[in-house]
Formats: sequence, C-alpha cells, structure tokens
Amino acid sequence: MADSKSPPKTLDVVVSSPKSASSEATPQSPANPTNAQNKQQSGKQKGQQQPKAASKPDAAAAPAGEKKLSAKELKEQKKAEKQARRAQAKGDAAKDGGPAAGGPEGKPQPQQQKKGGNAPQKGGQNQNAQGGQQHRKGGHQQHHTQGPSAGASKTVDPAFHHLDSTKEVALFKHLEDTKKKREISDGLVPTEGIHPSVIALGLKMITYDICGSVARLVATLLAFKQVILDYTTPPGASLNRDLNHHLSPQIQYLNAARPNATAVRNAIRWLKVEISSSPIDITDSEAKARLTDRIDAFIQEKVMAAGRVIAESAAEKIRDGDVIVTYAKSAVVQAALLEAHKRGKKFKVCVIDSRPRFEGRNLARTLGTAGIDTQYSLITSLNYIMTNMNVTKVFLGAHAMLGNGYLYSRVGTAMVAMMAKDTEVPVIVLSESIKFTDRVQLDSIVQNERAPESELVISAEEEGDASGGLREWEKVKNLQLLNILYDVTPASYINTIITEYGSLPPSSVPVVHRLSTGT
Amino acid sequence: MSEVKKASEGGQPQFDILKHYTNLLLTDSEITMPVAAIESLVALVDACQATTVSEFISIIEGGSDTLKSSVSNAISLSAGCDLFMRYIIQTLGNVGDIASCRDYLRNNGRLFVQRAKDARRRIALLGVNFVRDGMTVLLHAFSRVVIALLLEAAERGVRFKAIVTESRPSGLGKRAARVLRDKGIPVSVVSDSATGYAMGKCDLVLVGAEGVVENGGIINALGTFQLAILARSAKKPFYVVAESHKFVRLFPLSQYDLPFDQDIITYFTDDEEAARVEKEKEEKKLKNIPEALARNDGGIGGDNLNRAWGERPLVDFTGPEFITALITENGVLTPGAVSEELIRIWH
Amino acid sequence: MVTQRAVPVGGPPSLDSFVKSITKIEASQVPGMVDHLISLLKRRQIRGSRNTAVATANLLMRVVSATKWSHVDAIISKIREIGRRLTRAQPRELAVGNIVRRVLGLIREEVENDSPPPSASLPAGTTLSLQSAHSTQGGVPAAPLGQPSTSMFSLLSQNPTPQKDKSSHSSKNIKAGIMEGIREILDELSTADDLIAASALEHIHSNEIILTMGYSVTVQRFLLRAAQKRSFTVIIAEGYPNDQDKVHQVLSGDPDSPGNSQIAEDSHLTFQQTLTRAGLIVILIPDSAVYAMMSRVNKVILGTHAVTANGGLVAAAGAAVISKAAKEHRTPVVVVAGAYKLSPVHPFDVEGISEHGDPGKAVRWEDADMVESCDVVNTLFDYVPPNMVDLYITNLGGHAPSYLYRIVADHYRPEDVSLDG
Amino acid sequence: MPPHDSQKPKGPAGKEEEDDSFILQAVVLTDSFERRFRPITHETPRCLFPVANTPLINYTLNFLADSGVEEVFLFCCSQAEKVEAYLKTTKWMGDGSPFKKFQIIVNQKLTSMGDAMRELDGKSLIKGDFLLITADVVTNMVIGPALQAHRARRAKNKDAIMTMVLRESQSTHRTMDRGDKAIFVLDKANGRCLHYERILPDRQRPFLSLPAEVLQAPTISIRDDLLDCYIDICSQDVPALFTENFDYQHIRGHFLHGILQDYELYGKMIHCYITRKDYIARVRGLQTYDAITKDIVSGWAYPICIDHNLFDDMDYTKTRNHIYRENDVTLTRSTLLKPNTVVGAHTSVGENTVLSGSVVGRQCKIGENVKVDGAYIWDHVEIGNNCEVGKSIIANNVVLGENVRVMPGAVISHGVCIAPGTTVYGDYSITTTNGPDAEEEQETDAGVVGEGGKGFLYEDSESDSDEIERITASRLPRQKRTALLTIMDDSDSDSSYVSSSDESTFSEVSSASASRRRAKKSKQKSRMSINTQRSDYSATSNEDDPDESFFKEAYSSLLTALEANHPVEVAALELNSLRMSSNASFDLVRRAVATAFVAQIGRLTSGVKLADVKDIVLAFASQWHSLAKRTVFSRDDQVELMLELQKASLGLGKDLGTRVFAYTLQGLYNDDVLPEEAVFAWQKHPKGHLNNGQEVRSIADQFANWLAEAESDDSGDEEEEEDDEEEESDEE
Repeated sequence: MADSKSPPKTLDVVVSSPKSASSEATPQSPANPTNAQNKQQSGKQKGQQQPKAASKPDAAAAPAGEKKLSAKELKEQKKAEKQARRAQAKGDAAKDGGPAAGGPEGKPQPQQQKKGGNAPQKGGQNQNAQGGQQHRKGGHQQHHTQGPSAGASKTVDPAFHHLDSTKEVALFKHLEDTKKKREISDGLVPTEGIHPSVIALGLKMITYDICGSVARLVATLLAFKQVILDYTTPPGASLNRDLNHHLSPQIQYLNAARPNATAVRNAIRWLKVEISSSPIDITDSEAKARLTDRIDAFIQEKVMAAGRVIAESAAEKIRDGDVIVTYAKSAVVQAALLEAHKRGKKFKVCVIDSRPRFEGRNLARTLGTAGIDTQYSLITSLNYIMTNMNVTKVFLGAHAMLGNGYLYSRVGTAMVAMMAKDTEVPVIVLSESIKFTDRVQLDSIVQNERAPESELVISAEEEGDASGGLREWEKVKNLQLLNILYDVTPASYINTIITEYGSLPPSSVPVVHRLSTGT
Repeated sequence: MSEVKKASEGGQPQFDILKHYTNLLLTDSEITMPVAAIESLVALVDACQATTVSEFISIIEGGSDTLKSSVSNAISLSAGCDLFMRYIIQTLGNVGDIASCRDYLRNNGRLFVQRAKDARRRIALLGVNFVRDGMTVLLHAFSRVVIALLLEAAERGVRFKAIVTESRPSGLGKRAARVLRDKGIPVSVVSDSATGYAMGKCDLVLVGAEGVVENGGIINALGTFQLAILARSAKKPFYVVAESHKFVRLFPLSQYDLPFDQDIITYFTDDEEAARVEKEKEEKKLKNIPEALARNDGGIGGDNLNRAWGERPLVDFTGPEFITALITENGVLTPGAVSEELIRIWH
Repeated sequence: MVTQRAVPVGGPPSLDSFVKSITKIEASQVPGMVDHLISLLKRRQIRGSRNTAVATANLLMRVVSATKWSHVDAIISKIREIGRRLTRAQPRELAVGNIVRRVLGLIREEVENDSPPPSASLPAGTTLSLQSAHSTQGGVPAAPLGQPSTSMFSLLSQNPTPQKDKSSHSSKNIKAGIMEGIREILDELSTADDLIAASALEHIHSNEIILTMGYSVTVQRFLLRAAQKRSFTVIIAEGYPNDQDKVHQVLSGDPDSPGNSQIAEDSHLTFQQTLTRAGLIVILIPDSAVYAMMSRVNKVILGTHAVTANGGLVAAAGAAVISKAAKEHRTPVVVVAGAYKLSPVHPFDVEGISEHGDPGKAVRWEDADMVESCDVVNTLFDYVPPNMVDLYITNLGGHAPSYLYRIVADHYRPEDVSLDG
Repeated sequence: MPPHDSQKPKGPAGKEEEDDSFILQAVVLTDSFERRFRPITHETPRCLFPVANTPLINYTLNFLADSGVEEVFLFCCSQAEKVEAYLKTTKWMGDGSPFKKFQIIVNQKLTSMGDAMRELDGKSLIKGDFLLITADVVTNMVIGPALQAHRARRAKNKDAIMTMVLRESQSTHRTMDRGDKAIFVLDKANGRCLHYERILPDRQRPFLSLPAEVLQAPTISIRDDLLDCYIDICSQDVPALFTENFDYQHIRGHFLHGILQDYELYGKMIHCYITRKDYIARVRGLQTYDAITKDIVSGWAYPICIDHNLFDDMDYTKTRNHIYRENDVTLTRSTLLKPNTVVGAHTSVGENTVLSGSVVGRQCKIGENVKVDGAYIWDHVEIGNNCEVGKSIIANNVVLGENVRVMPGAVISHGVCIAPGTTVYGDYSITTTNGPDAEEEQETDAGVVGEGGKGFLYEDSESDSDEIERITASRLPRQKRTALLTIMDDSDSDSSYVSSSDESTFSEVSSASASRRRAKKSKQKSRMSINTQRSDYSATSNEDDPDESFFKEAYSSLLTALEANHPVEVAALELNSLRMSSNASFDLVRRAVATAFVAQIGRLTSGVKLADVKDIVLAFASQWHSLAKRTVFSRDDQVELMLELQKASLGLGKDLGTRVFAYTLQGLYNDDVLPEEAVFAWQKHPKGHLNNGQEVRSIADQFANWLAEAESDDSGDEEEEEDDEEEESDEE
C-alpha cells in the first residue's frame, strides 16, 4: 500500500474475508504467475469449449471428410512420417540448430530453419519489466491481501530502462539481449501479420501469466488453432505450403516474447508436419477442420491423457509411510500426490521452495488444504530435511528432458536431486514425453533463460518493516543480480523418469524422444 | 594343566607367567587380554630378583615374548605388553633405581584391573551420548566396551534397537545379542551376508577393536572391514569404541600386511579338505581342549577358554578413512589424534 | 536487581547495552548479570559466535574481579558452574563454552606459574599458552602435551594427584594475571579477522570466481584484503530467509536502511568498505542457483558459526548443500574462522545442531491457510561434516581438516572439556 | 505509506537511551472481566492458565522485561491471592528481577478496565507514557518502534494520547478471536484511528456508517484484518479521561468509541501502530487458547519456543516434528509420540499409548493403550488404561478411570473424577464447584461422571461449549472450516452475550448529554455505508435514515418480546446489540421502549374496564421495569423517558391514555426506575405541556403532587450497586 502518489480521496480497503482469501487463489487473479495449475485449467476449459465453438461450422463436414479420405490420409501419414524422419536426421546433423530443426519443407525451409534454430538461443536477460512488476504484485497479493494497493505499486519500473553493460553478468552475456522483448511489451514491434490471439499470448508469457511449459504448450496450440481458423489460403498458393509460411512469423513473435519451451517447440514441429502433410485435394475449410481436430486431439493425447497416466502410475509408486520431497511446483507432481491421497495412501510431503518465485507455496497450500500431511521449507533447509526427515522418495517435475538424459528444470532442482543421491533416496522425475528433446547440455550456463533482476528486490510489503536493502541496487557500481530460471540435473542423480510410456532410465530419453516424435 | 608348562618355553622357571595369565582370563570373564598381560607382567616383576636394569628389562621382555608367542594373533596382547614395557622404561628414567620402581608397581599392581574397568566405564559414560532415543545401532561381534556403552544407554531409558551381525566364524554376535536381550533391548541377529541389506536400516555403527594401530585404523573381528565399507557408502557414522590400552604400535598397509598369518583363504580339493579336518582334530586333542568348548559357540565359558588357549577369532584391518571417530576414555578422538598419541609414547 | 537499564527502553537488549551495563555494576549485582546474560541467550537476543563470546568474556571478567576466593578451586568451580548454565541456555552457541574453557585454562595456568613446578614423577601437564593462540604462524606450541602421555599411561601411572593446596597464593596474586588474560582473549576476538585476512592473498588469485554464502564479517574482511591486490569476481548466495537482509544492506552499503540495528552489533563492520567499492564484481544469486553456478566457481569460501572438535562445521543453513555441490564439482571449500570458534565438543547430536528458526520468515504468519495446513520449517544451522571441507584458515594459519583436532586440543585443558560435574 | 512504514524507527532501538530520565512503566490487568473460561476459572485465574505448560502471565511479563519496562503495576481482583502467591515464586518478584519495581494492586471491587484506570488515576502512580496490557498476551514483539512513534507524535502534539498496537492478520486467522472482531478506519497518512466498530456477526446490519469527518482524510483505509490484543501505549491523560467519564468501562467499546465520537469535545487523537513481523496474540477464549498453543509448539512465536526454556525451571528438549520432552519423562518402548506434542517433567506414559498434537503437563500418569489427540492436559492428571481423549481441556488433578472416552470439545475442570467406562460428551463442561460466590455446593451428578465419579455439569456453559466448537474447528481443513465458521458465528453472538459485563455497562456509553450531542450531529451527518459481509467495500451512499430504521427494528423486536413474554435480559440483549450494531443513540432506544410499552399495554388493556387498567399496567411495569431501567442513567434520561411515554400514550386516546401513562409512571416509580425528583422535573418540563400533551397528564399530575406531599426519601445509589452485582458475576 506504499504509494505516495495515490490520488487524494481514494478509499482503499483492506479486508480479508474467507471469500476474498479464496478469490486470491482463483485463476482469475491475473497477477498470479506461480499457479501454473490454474492457468492450465483455464487452458483446459478453453481446450474443451474452443473445439465446439470452432468445429461447429463444419461439424458435419469433418467426420465425413475423415471417412472419405481415410485411405488417402494413410498415404499422407506415410509421407509425413518420411519427411519427419528426414527432418529429424537433418536436425541431428545440424548440431547447433538442433532444437528446432524441423519443418520438413523444401524451398523456404533452410532460412526458416535458421530462425527456428536461433530461437532457443534468444534468452531472457533482464526481461520486460511488467513481468517483474506483475509478478511481484502476484507474490505480494498472495501473502497479504491488499489487492488495490498492490495495483498502485505499478509506478516507476526499474527493469524498463535498459541496464548498462556493467549490470550484465559476464557468464551470461551469450544469452542474447532481449531488447525485442521490451519492444514487444512496449508495442514497438511491428505486429502486422501477427494474429491478435498470438500477440495476446505473447504478452501473457512475458508477464508470466502463462508459465510452466505445459500451460504454455496448450496456450500456444490454442492460439495457433485460432490462427488457422482465421486463415485463408491466398489464391495460387496451397494451404499445406503457405500456411507454414504464415505461421512462422507468429512463432518467431512468441519466441521473442520468451524462448519457446521444448514442449512448445516439439508441438510446433509436429504441427508443421501436420500442415504440410494435409492433403492437397480438399477444401480449405476441410483442411482447417482437420487441423483443428488434430490439434485438439494432440492436446488431449499428449497433455491431458499423458498427464493423467503419469499421475496415476506415480501414485502407484507411493506407499503408506512414505516421506516425499518435491521442489517448487509441477502440475503433474501435484496431480500425482493428490491422486495418491485420493487412493487413501498415508504419506507425508516436504515441499522445498525458493526465492524469488515461491511456486512451492501454492503446491503446499493445495496439498495441505487437501488434508495431506505437508511440510514447507526453503532450499536453505534442504540439508536438514534430507538428513533428518527419513525421506523415502523425491518427485521432480521437468521443463525438458535433454538428449543426454539430463534434466532441465526449475533452478534449484539439481541441488535437491544431488542431496537425494547423497542420501541414497530415489529420485523420480515426472515428465510428459512431449518435453523430451534431442538437445544436449552439460551445465546450466551454456543454455538458460534469465528473468528480470527486479524480482530479486524484496519490496517493503513482502518483508514487513525490515529489508528493502536492494532498492537502489542499480546505483551500486559493480553489483550484479542474477536471476536465472533453470538448471541442469546430471542423469547420474536420476533414478527413473515416469512418462506416459511408463518408467524409464535417463539413458532411454533419446529412444523415447524418437518414438514419440519419429512416428 | 601340566601340558601348559610344556607348551610354554622360556619365561622364568620359578614363575610361570603363562599360567598366571591363563588363570586371570579364566577367572575373570570381564578382563581383556592386554590387561591380563600387564597384570601377569607385574606379577613377573614382582617375582623376579633382578638387580641390574638390563637384567630387569630382559626378564620382562622374556615374559612378554612368552605371552605373545602363546597365542595365534597377539595384537591386543602385545599392545598390553609393549605399553608396559614402555612404561617401565620411562619410570626407570624418572625414578632411577629398580627397587623403588618395583615397589611402586607392587603397591599399584592390584589396581590395574580395576583401572581397566574404570576406563571402560568412562567410555560408556562418554559414548552414551551417541545413542539417542529411537535409534537403531548396528553391532559386530562381541566387544565388552561396546556392550557396556549400550547397557549404560538402556540404563538411562534411551529407547534404541540393535542389529547384530552373526560374525561368523566366531559367532560372537549371538552372544552380544543374548547379553543385550537380557536387559530388554530388542535385538535382531542377521547373518553376515545380510549386512549390506541391514545397513540402510541403522543410524549408527559401533564396533570394538582388538587393537588400534598407528594410522588410526583398527584391527578387529573378521567382517569389520566390510561393515566399514558398507557404512561409508551408506553415509552412516562408523564409530570405534576402544580403551586406550588397546593402542598398538603397528602400521599395517593392507589386510595382508598383518604381523601374523590367518588361514582364512585356504584352497583345497576334497581329500585334502578331509585330511585338514583330521589334522585339526589332532591339534585340538594335543592341546586337549574339550570338544564342547572348542566349538566357538559363543558360549561365555567357551570364549574365555578359547582366549585362554590363544584361539583368537580371525581379524581383519580397517583403515582410518572409514572411521568417523574413536571413542576412548580420553574423549572422542579422530584417527589423526590416535596416531599422535602413539607417536608420542614412542618418541 | 539489575543495574541501570540493562535493557534499553523499548528493547530489545543488545550486546552493547549488556556490555555497557556490566561495566557499571557493583559486585553484589554480578549474579543478576549472569541471569541476565542467560536469558539474553535463551531469547536469542545476543547471537552469533563473536557477540556471545564477547559477552561471555566480559561477564567472566566481571565475575573474576568481583569474587573473593580463598582457595583457587572455589573460583574454578564457580566459573565451571556459570559456564554450565550459559552453555545450557543456548547449546548451539559453542563460542560461549569455548571462552569459559579458555578462562578456566587461564586460571589453571596462573596457578601453575605461581606454584613450584610439578614433581617429575607426574608427566608434566601442558601449559596452554595464549601466545600459541596469537602466533599467526605454525599453530602448535612446542610445549610437550600432557594429555596424550597421561592418557596412554592412565592405566598404569596413578591418576594425577589432586591439586596441591593452593591456598598459599591468595586471589590477589593471580587475579591480576587472570584479568589480563581475559583482556587478551577479548582483543584476540577483535583481531582474529585481520589475522585471518592476512593470508587472503595466498588463496585468492586474479580473475578467480569465488562463491560465498550469506553474510560473515570474517569472509568480508578476507575478500577485501585480497581485493587490495587482485581483482576477481564474488558470487554471493543470499541465504534467504535468515541472512538476506544483512547481505542486501551490506552490499548496497546504506547503513541507515532499516534493520541495520542488528548489523550495528558487529560494531567493527564498516559500510564504507563494501566489496563492490573495493572494485570487485559481485554477483548476487538466490540460493537455488548455487549448483547452476558452481561449474564456473574456482573456490568456495565459507564463514562458520562454530567448528566442532572433529572439524565439522556448525554453519548457517545452506552451507551443507553448497559444500556438497562444491564437492560434486571438485571445487575446493575453504572455511575461515577465528580460533575462538574451535570447540572441543564433539557433535553428538547432529540433528540437534540445526536449530529451528522463525517459520514466519519462510511464510508470512498472516497466511492463515499455510499456518493452518502446513508445518513450516526454517532451520538456522547446518552441520557440515569435516570431509566436506578442504582447508581451514584460522588466526593461527591454515590447517588440514585432519589436523584440526590438535589446534583444538591446544586451546583447552582436557579437564575442562566437559563442564559438567 | 502504511502507518508502520511512516513510523519506522530511525536506527537501532537505542534512541531512548539518551534521555535516561524516561522510565517505562507498564500497567497489567490480570483480569479480563469476562467469563469465557468458566468453570475452570473458578479455581485458576486465567492469567495462570498453562500455555504450553507455562503459566500465561509469564509470557506477558517476559515481553515487558524485553521492552525495558522498569516499573510494573499489576491489577488483580478475582483470585488475587493466587496470582500473588504464584508470582512470589517466580523471578519476576525475586531478586535478579528485571523490573526495578513490581507492585501488585489488589482490589476485589474492580469490575472493568475502566475501574482499574480510574483507580490508577487516583493513585497517581503514572509518571509518563505507559504500557497498558492484559496478562494474557503472548508476543515476541519489540515495542521500541511503536513507543518511539508514539512519543514522537506526543512531542509534536499533546493530544495524541494513545497508540494501539495491532498485528496485521487475516480475519480468518486462527488467532483472531471470533468473538471480538472489529473494523478500524484509519487515516492512512498517519495511522490515526478515525472510527472503530465491533463486528457482531449476524444480529448486525451489513453496514458500516462513517461520520462525515472521517472522509476528510485524503486517504483512509478500512480494515477488518487487524488483530487487536489490547496492547496500548497510553499517556497520563488516558486514566484521567476515564475518571472524567465515570461510565467508561471498556477500553475499546467505551473509551475509544467515546473519544473518537466526541472529538470536538476532547480533541484527543488515538493512533494505531500496525506491525507485520512480530508475533502478537492474546488468549481470549478456548479457540485462541488452542490456536496460540499450536503457534508456540510449531515455532511461530520464535524465539518464544518451548525448547528455549525461557522461564524458570523449564528443561525441554526438542526432537524432529515439534516433539518436546522435559527431563525425566518415562516412556515405554511402545509409547508413540506423534508430531506437535509436549510432555512435561515426571510424567509417565504407558505401553502402546499414542499422544498426538497434545500438551501434557507435569507429574501426569497416563496408562496403557491410551489415545490422546489434540488434548490439553494440565498437571497431576491421571488417565486410566484404554482411555480415548479428544480435543479437550483437562485441568489439574483430574482423574479419568479406565476406558473413559472424552469427546472433542469437553472441558473437565480441576479435581473432577470420571468413573471407569464413562463417556464425556463434547458439549459437557464438568466441574466440582460453582466458584467461591456459589451459594451452596452442588453434589456430584453420577449421570455425568458415572458411579463413583466426582463432579457435575457446569450450568451456563453454553458459551463455553460453543467456544470449544471453535477449538475443534481450527484443526479442520479449510473448506470444512469455513462451513464451521457459520456455526461459530451464531455462537459468537452468545459470546457477546457472555461478556455481558459489556451489555449492562455498555449502555452507559453515552450519557444523556453525549447522546444529545449525537442527536444534534446526526442531523448533518452524511452517510457512507459499507457492506461488511462481502469483501468488496463499495463506497455507495444510502439515503434512508438509519435512526428511523433502527427505531422500527427495535420497536418491533421489543413488541414481539413483550408479547411472547421473553425473559427481560434476552429482550435487553436483543435491544442492546441492535443498538450497538447500528450505533443508535439512547434517545431512540428510550423512544422505542416507551412506544413498545404503551403499545403492549394498549393491547392488554383493550376491552377491559378502565377500573382494571391500573392493576394490569402496574403488573406489566413490575415485570418489565428493568428493561426501562437499562435505558436511563441520568435525571435527564428519566425525564426523556417519561416524555416519550406521555407522547406514546396519546395514541390510546384521552381516557385510556391518561390512565396508562399515569400508572406506568407509578409502576416505574415503585420499581425505582424513576425517583420522584425525576417526576417533579417532568412536571416542570415544558415539553410535557406542549400542545395535546395536556390531554394525558391529568392523573399523572395528581400522582406527582401526591409524591410531593408524601415526604419519603428512598432510592439512593442503588444504580451503582445493582450494576456492581451484575458485574460481580461476570468477573473471572
């Protein structure tokens, strides 16, 4: 509520009735980047409604088309497969461009690939401020309820003005400067040709309103579905070629907003194959209907279904009397724990969490209120938990599973896994296969993403009377803040990875990756 | 026991040190070999009429040699003897003449055993802090001082459980279990092959020691070594409990660098095996040990008799790198501290 | 009754107010002061090894000067008694016990210097010399150590005869000596950091990347000293939720930012002299990023709360994980600590070492649901086993973990290791 | 800036040290003048309740010691001897005490904080700003910043007489006393308190009406999330003001309310200091007792932790999961201590017994196969084998035979014996005494404690049992909890009934003079009503005059009460809470009463011969007079009342009206509601003669004259006495 500039005669009300408290948690509160779960739900909802709305027009056509073309379809499939495999090969070959080496098209391909290839390198060094702002507001709203007042704190925006070079951590200079990001949020980027839903999504990502790779995946696909629906093949062009051209600027836009998550990249690659393999001899509307249906199916299968399967098989692994450690917050881990609880398993969960995101708080709150014996502590207490709590299992979520079996996940995960290994506690990673990639990485520095430093500044609100020590950090010469999002956990710390294909050792990640993308 | 005399060559005709030593062990099951040895040596000093220092010394040396040679592995025994030797020399250094030295020993002689037991008590009081409520302790073989420590803990109402390895071939684990169970402590005896399995379930490993060597490692009942390795890999604290009179001047570089041979690894074909069994019977006869006692059934009497007859349980060597700390009556020492102590008395 | 205002109006009592008031009181009030310090320790109002050590030393000085004794055993047992109560008040502040033992050592030393040399038949007892504590080079004093030889022969030689009657030397003679000794301890406390810093250049080289954690005056001094000659980078893990305030404030170096009241207690810390102003690049990271950065770090330098007899550390929570991460990356871990932090106590109860702090720092207490549905744990200390440390640097020089036991032994009389009974 | 920011201390809390002249004094009340903890408080005063096995008062004194308080004045009334006896054994009074001066002021006649303050003023012990606190507060706060803020303000402006220390919280927080929540309206700029209003769940209009002046502040914040533990930093003026207004009893309900209301009159200001980092909580009822114990056990009050052994003779050690054991506790191998459990010294626990989330005192004997979950077991308690004890309080020296089941919510007071196999139900609270002031001892009720047991059900225990509904509540996961909240809420209304010390005295809040001031004010009052039930406080303004609506509401509810022949106090309570919730003036109340009376009489007398009217009216009056009495406190009020009656009687037409009015007067006179002076005053009063007032006064005039002749003087200061009696019963 600290705001000297607030206009006179404002009436600001601080009330926390159970209702208001609960309203905090609901997805509506835009400033709540941490609860990916909710975002995902809202995503789901969309996922359910959209298709109806969308496929209404040609609801009749689609199925008919399916039947009629099924034979053709098969052939198309085959072709697609071949192309995909070729693309794969190319991708592997092109070591650098590995990540997004996809899009099995002829002419425009190379240059497009470039873009795709560069994409991942674009890292977030001092991201758009609003993100930070929003985010702080979010956190701040969580722990003490001052809705309006928090809004007021949207005044000067430290991260907006460009940091001088002395503020850039040398080790991460290689993560590309993200001027683009700021421009986007400032609306300086030319947006002609970019679909509104994509722009909206881009902004949401910048502000971490949509965060967590699965949530981002779903949101992206839904956005693209919109793009496809609004797309009309220009005369003289064919959908299966032109649509991809049409999509690529959208993709770049998103990528500039935040480097596309592995899952997203995989999905995009799949989509491109789908598009290019759509039969030539059907009408636009049919083709579009087909694509949108595929997208919905994809979401259902790769995300919803997969998540459910993983949650269930993970719940299987939980025994009565288990003490389970988890870090930060992963939607699928939460699902698994709740599932196990639903099955009447008696176990204890220790949630480890860390600054500045405190994603774990939501998890802990959810589990605790669901009646699970929950313990919450920060990463500084990790050693105590691992050595004294008789921990029996460690459950971790993933942002991506790398080709060398390493785990790319929320920064801090590696430490938890390390301590688990040290105390001989099995480490179990829950990850949908859509998060698998053939990218390889040995440490957390060659490839990462930076969040706004401003997040690390503790506002007076957060800490009561104390602190605020970093308020002027930018004025302090030689002082740098580093706020990276991910770290890399060596395969040797990981016992097993539970995917919708079942449990597998880290070594089998590339195998599964090929299975899931290759076919 | 006339054979005994025969068995022992050397020593003083008028005083049979070995006999004295044997009786000590037989009569008091609580006494340890080094103490018994010292005790006997004192008796020897008492008896001897040596006039010159050199004579005096040589007599004692003779005595301790007799003792050492009488048993198959003389680790702890020689620890006692050497210590005594060292002490005599230093005392002589301080108090010039033999007479006063002998008087002093005579006066204090009877106290030694008592002091040894005090030391054990002190260790118990010190080490009891390691055993906390709800813990599970993993033991190996049978060590009086470890037992004393645990009983002290039980005394204080600490609610702990114990896992004891059978520790074949001596099978002394059973004996430890019996003693603890008597005091109402829940004990599980596991076969030595189950050690790795059991390790995960314990919070703490406690072992005694035949001897503590110069680099801070220990020589102890066969199986200690593997226990230590398992403990380290499971990140469990591995504590050695030993009185300081078990410190012995010895620096083994490996298992196979011990000053005596143990036929642990013996290759045989069928008939050779048969022959060996025969031969063993013979030897036993020769030493005329009653069959019942000869079997290392962990029976108290049996054990003592075996000790008396120098039938030592087989041992192995555990390096300092495995040892978290040694609990002695002078405090909890790191291996480094142990070697310092040894260095100091010899230099 | 306690003297004039041991507690400042509005509280909370601080080290300063304690030291101030203790100098003012008359003898009659000494017991009151002991109780006062005990409750300060219990309420965690004096915390941190240096502060507790200073408080203890001051208190004991007052006690010694205030008490009249005919027989030296009287004062010894009195101080042991006080020591027992102080250490029980806050078992994790090992420094308190250390100082008490040091003082006991002092007294014994005075007595021995005062009395004819012990008869030869008894192995000569060590003279614990403060010089050893001061000499910056080569830790061990040449003096033969009584402890080991007695220990080995304990079986044979008769236990050291009870102290010969010392009523001969009245308190007068030795009191002065003891007071002097305590004063020396006090300025050892204040000089330790500089002595440690002296060796900084031997360990830090140009363009190295040093990782440290939380906030420690000793480390700060150490780095600053190195910064005079070399330029390097320091990565600081902020030690949330217990240390970040200090870390942030010290970094941004504004003394008048709130909450500096606590820091002010470390009176000799200057805000003018921050790492950044010394020209070092300082990268502040959340604790979660330690592992990610470790692959680029050349050395980890940690301060510690206390060092146990076996070389283990009682350090700020987080230290254990950091040193583990360092081990995983084969990065050397250097621990800087004043000798007064070396304790003869063995960590029997490792779990007990990690005191639980205020959960309200991890989750705001207003958060009704969390408070209701979760058990929030915020530990203050980690126990770091000796095998995690590669080098200790004290004001006596650098030591290998395996040798630390000796440095410890040098500082304390065996008979004082246990204050009980 | 939020208040606490603007008042941030400049540097270390050493500022004060310069002026050594200033000595911080503290006034501590051991009595809460409530009866929440009946029946236990019959035997142990609340301030000696063990919280985590330490008598409550220690926490408060510990806080004072930390705050550098040098002089403590401790007000005791009920069971003062016990408090004193205990304190003598502690370090607080022994030498080595942190306090320079520790004075216990015993006065059995104290009936409220107001009285205490008046006495304090009388004794003139206070030298400067002092700390006012009750002996049931648990806090780790550092008072320094608040104190400095207060004194700084004082230095600038003498009229800033008091600072209330509040903890930001959540209205759903377990330490929030559901019985006593309030809305604070603050001037955001300087944290000055502009308006205060207690929230009485249900029974209230969902409106908060703010006087116009409040809105003159540039930014105000309206907060219901402030935890008020009644820790106040006061200047000398505060006691003085209490003396000035003899009728102030309650420090918030009356004093604060009054000072804010009569700003023009006194021109005094009261500020709030809102802290966000300290732990502050106060044991009000069983719900808070439960919550605070939990907080301490799970470390929220750090450094006030059990294993820090803060207080004399404590010796606890802690093991993981918040399990605390004091020295010399005997457990068997099969005994199981589950998380959040405290076991005191010399307690023994039998085989296969499970303790979870419970606090067990010292020297207890707990048998075999016993299940104790979430119970608070005090000292020297014996629990037989195979017992099952739910969330309940079991006071000292209680004995539970074998196979006893204690359901969640039960309260078992000192020395009760429960015979083997008995079940104690959740709504029971069992005691062995009705307290010192109980007329004759009640004998054991075997139906409750079983054959061979000892003890009986405590009567007015509905409140307590409700309280316990709450202590059981706070454990449940959220969804259920909110559901339970509703239950609690209607129980709250009772709790406001329970602390009826307020009721009877609260009505005195605005003496007629004050009320008239208000009446004047209420005319030019612009209203802003805010809906307290929904969290969004929309700042809409509604036109309908609340006075009017109040009058209607009150009138109708009274009428129904009169018809249905409710007990008088119920009707009174109804009326009163109605008044408080809507801040209605007493003129309105009187008007309502008068009109209701007359209306009812009208009904009763309709169709009867005028001859009989007299009896009916007198009967009616004698039944309901006390209701009328609760509305009059001064001569003026009495006159007001008569005028109202007169006015109302007009409605009944000349003949009937005249009689009704006169006889009512007579009746009320008989019942000492109206002393004759009042009647005379009425006679002279102009209003009474106005217009048609004449019609109904004829007989009444005769009555008055008759009085004038008859020279009888009774009716003295019963008022006070009677009040005292009422409150006596409310003390603890």
